Amino acid sequence: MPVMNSAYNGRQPNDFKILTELEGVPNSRSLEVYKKHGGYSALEKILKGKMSQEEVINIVKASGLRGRGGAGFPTGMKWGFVPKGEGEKYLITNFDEGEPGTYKDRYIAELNAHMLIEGKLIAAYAIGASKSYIYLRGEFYDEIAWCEQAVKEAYAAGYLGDNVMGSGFKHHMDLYLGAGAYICGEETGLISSLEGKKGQPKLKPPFPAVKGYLGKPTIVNNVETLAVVPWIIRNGADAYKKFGTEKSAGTKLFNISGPVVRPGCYELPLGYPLKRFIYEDCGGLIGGKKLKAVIPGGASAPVLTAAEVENMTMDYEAFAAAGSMLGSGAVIVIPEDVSMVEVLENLMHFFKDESCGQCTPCREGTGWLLKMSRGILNGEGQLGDEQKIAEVAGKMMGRTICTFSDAAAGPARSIPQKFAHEFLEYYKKKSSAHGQG
Amino acid sequence: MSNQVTLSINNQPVTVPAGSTIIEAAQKAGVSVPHFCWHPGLSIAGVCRFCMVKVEGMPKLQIACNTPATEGMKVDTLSDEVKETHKWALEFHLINHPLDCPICDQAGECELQNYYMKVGKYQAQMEDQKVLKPKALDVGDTLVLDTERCILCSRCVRFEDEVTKTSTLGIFNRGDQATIGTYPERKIKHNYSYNLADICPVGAFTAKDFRFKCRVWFLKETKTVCPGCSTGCSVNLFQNSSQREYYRLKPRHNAEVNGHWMCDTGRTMYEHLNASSRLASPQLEGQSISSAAAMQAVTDAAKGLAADKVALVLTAQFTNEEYVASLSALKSVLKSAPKVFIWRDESEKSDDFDGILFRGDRNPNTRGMMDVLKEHGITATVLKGDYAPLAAAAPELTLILAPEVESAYPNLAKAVGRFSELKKTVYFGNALTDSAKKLWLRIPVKTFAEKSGTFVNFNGVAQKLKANPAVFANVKGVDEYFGDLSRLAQSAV
Amino acid sequence: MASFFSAGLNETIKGYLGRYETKRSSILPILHAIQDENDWISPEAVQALEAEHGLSVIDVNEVLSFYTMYRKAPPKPYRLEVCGSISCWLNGADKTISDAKSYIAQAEKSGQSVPFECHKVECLGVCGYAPVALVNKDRYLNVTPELARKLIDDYSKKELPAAAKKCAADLAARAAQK
Amino acid sequence: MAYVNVSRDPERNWKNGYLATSMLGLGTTLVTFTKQVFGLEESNTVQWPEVEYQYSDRFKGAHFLTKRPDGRVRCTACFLCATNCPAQCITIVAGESPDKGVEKYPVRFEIDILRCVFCGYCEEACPVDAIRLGPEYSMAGLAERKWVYTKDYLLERDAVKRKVGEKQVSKKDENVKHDSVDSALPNIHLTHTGGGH
Repeated sequence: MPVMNSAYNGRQPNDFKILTELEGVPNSRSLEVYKKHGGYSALEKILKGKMSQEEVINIVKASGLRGRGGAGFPTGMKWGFVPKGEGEKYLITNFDEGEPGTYKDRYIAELNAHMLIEGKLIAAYAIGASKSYIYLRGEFYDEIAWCEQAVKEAYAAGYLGDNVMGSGFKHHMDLYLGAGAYICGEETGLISSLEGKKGQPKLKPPFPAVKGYLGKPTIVNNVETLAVVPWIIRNGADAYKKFGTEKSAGTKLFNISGPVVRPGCYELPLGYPLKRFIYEDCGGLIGGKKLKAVIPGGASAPVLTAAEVENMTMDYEAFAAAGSMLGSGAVIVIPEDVSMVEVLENLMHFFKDESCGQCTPCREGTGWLLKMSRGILNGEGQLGDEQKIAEVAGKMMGRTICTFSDAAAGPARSIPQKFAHEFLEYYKKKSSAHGQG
Repeated sequence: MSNQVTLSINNQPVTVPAGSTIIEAAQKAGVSVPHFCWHPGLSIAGVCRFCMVKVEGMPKLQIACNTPATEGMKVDTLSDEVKETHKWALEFHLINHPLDCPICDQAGECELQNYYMKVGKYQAQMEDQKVLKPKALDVGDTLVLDTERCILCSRCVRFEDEVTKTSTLGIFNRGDQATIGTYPERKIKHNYSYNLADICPVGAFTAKDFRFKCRVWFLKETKTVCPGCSTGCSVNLFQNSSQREYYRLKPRHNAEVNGHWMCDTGRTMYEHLNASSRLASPQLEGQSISSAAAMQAVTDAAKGLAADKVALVLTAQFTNEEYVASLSALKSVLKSAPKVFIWRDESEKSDDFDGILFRGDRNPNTRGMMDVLKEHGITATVLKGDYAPLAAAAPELTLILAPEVESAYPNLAKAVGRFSELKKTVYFGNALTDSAKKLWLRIPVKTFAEKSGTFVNFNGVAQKLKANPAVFANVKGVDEYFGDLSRLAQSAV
Repeated sequence: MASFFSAGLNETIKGYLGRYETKRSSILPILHAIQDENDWISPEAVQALEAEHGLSVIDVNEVLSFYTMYRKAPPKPYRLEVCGSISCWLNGADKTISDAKSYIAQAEKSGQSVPFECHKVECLGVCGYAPVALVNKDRYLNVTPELARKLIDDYSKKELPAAAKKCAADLAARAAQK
Repeated sequence: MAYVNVSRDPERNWKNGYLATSMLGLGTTLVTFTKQVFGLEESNTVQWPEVEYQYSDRFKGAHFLTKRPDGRVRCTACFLCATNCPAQCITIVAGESPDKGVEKYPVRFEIDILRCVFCGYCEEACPVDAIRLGPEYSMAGLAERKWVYTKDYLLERDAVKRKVGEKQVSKKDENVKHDSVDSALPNIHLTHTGGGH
């Protein structure tokens, strides 16, 4: 089977290496290599040290770790929502990496899926779950194989099973494959999918931490979030807090895409300057083109103009202050020669295709947004259409079960607002065509 | 009390049980919150996003159907922000909704139309081609499905999953291609299918039975009771009053009896009400006579007969008042009670129950009839397939209160055949069948739609019938006929 | 009555049915398994799932129609699926797609049968190495129009995958039945 | 009681008197009559029924039903005309149209012309431009059946063909737009989306 060119060029200072410690290590995916680098010692520390669930949760809380899937919700707090006591609980890993621009989770699997498994075991111990799932994208054929292999190894080594490392802690893990639906990356959509239904998000309340998979308390965590947990347990919350900013602690995998010289997955501390990342770490744009805009957190993040990129730092607060979001840390670089109207049409096509069709504003709105932006592209637009797009998108926001409509509204509001002049050119084309005709 | 919470809706305080949602509280307070997917008889879907209200202290608007009411909560449904949200929610519902109103049976009772008049009334902004989906699909003997009109509120899917547990419907595909449907070639078959047309807020499901028959704004509804079985569902009966034509029945919410639903069998209970299926005037040995003449004939026949030579055959399809009137009249005319028989169809399995509403006892007033007989101290003989006890009594005059809903008596013709072998039979009923023509005297009676009175259901719940104008002016109720009888007998004396 | 599925597939299906907390959860993996063997999921397969394994056709059809990876019509033996989402599009995915499509169309015009179809799909999740494409289950990065042509040529020379052969045989059998 | 105050000419003389003005009027009549008898002036009187008067296009005379380009009746039996009719003279019985794109059509469409007040509300209410009041004004008849206009009469009578002709085919946006949609069950196996993810 032809394998991807695994020359992942992570050119970064050594002190940032938490998740990417195994980068460049030969045979990195094996259990031996992982153990050599301290693998499963965090789990051992918890189980042998008989740490209580609260202690584990408190360490994670103290570390300031926030969900790396996009929303950035504090992880320790999320675990704390799970009702204490007996009863079936579930832990699910969200490996449905579908946000355009994002390819960090699969990189963790490529390095070593045991990071994820150990993280999951620790999380499962903290919330008292005896069963967990890894929900993988169906298209990730290589990653599925790597994860399957790792789970098998973990079972064989006694890290999974009825009696984990002889401690009496019981935990089983299974893989579950999606089948091509972006919405299954939403936690309740993922739960629906795992229940064998359409991946339609569920109404909240009740929240999944109380009533999730099959009505039982369920925690859904991103791969990156869980994979970093063993390091935090090993080195302590303070060590992790040393990285990043005060409110955005730790490091994060940033994945850059678009026409840049050195694309790839980079582990950087939060608060890292965006411009330095694009121009120094990634070598700038191919052919020395000028930057027009950046989508900083995956397709659903509102765009930033080149001017806004100048002094931007990559952390939750700075992006939020600029009206955008860190999201999954997927930086999409748009060069000067690309029309923003076409970018909008491309993004709207994605959101229209991926809307689950449950809530009316999103189901009808995404289709409408695509029709309008396509109309403008085809020269059928008229002055004010770009405002209408922004208005319709604004009316979809915050009015649906999940945040998919907000995601669609991100680009649909920001592009017409920040690049209105580009739309005018399309309207002009229409009027000049009429003039000739 | 701790299990009650008090909140204010538009500054109007309302107290509801803890665990209620805002929309339930609003209903109690008499505040209408627009909604499509929420239905009090089904689980909460929260997908139409129409019922948004402002809750003080919450940054975003909340859906009223899934937000629990809490103590001291302040809800606002009238602010500009809420109104604007409703307007936009409607716009999203309408952009791909076809302009079918002129040919859609739902028009006039369509929630989309009503809300458009109430909260919408704007110029449509969408100028692009609407999404096209399959139309006028045959999904069973009772329903037509138009997937283009569907607003995907999922009420029907939930009804199938939760009430009938048949799960014949699903929503396929996704995004704006999402389409409601059955599995190809599989039809909706259960006995509650018309409820799907009822709960559909738009015209996606329409009843075949009512398809193109009449526009709903010509119909007037009467609150009455379904005569289809001993459950006695509360219903609304729809009549076009200018044509004196009945078109349909719909369930009326009654928590004690039927909740929100009724069965398809009950829906047919309008068919026997219309003139075309009824006897217009009394028939004495095949000759049309007036009601007065008919009752004179009965009075003459009863004259001088001993009480045990008169048989009264009852079916449990009449009101308590009619049983009382007939028994009292006969008692006064004959000086003592006649022999009373109860006629039940031989195929009847009175203990049958489908688990939802429909019962094997197809008579609406069995309990009421038994109560009246008990009050009068009468023990009746049941005729069920075996008519020998009646023949053995050798009555000179037999008065039969025949079933109004003849479809509940599949062996009616056979029974009538037996009755025709008796001496003088007076048949109070509307039968047009051939075997009935052999009877001595047939007298048409008012149907449940035309009389007031009481039905007592299997569970002892008494409900009143409400009278509509009679289809035939000369046709009377059983109580009126028997009133005539005792008056005529009196004046003869 | 003979089962619609092969013995091996039946075993796999039974395995999935017992693997998760609810029977319904097994629908997605079962559909994957059927597709792996038959190359697509036919209406007959859906009905057989109900008849032989008790999975409701409505539940199965809802899932089948919701997820895009399931093929609801018989496909060609090889599918070149090129990501057209924003990152790949910025790096010229459109060119790759239109070129590959016209390459296939041209070859077919000249009478050749090409065991390939080309689709635009949404994000494949390796956005740094755009454009990304899948040929059946094999992933390729930086798929330029030239690479796409090469892939089409190379795969066309190979022996057909087992699933494609099964699919063709099933269709032939169905046609013969009619 | 209400009354109207009619102002009189302040200068009352014989010219304003009854007799003088009457004679003046008769004089005008006599002059016009003489002119027309000798053909010096054209007469406005129409020699009906030998000559037919042409009212303007906006005249609200007897109704007719318009047709679709394929010749079928345009009416979709929505009952809006019947609902709007103040005289309640329209009777419609709807049925399933053989044309699947239309669904509903009038099996019977009758107007009791004796009850009609020619207000034109039916025309106004119609959402599909199916009913119009035509230029026909002569509706006298001897038999009752003549005064209940049937669907065929409303669609096909000679007077309409003659006077309205081509205009009977309505050019309003076709309400039929689903001819192309497959009316089969939503069979997902038929709607393969091309493997798009």
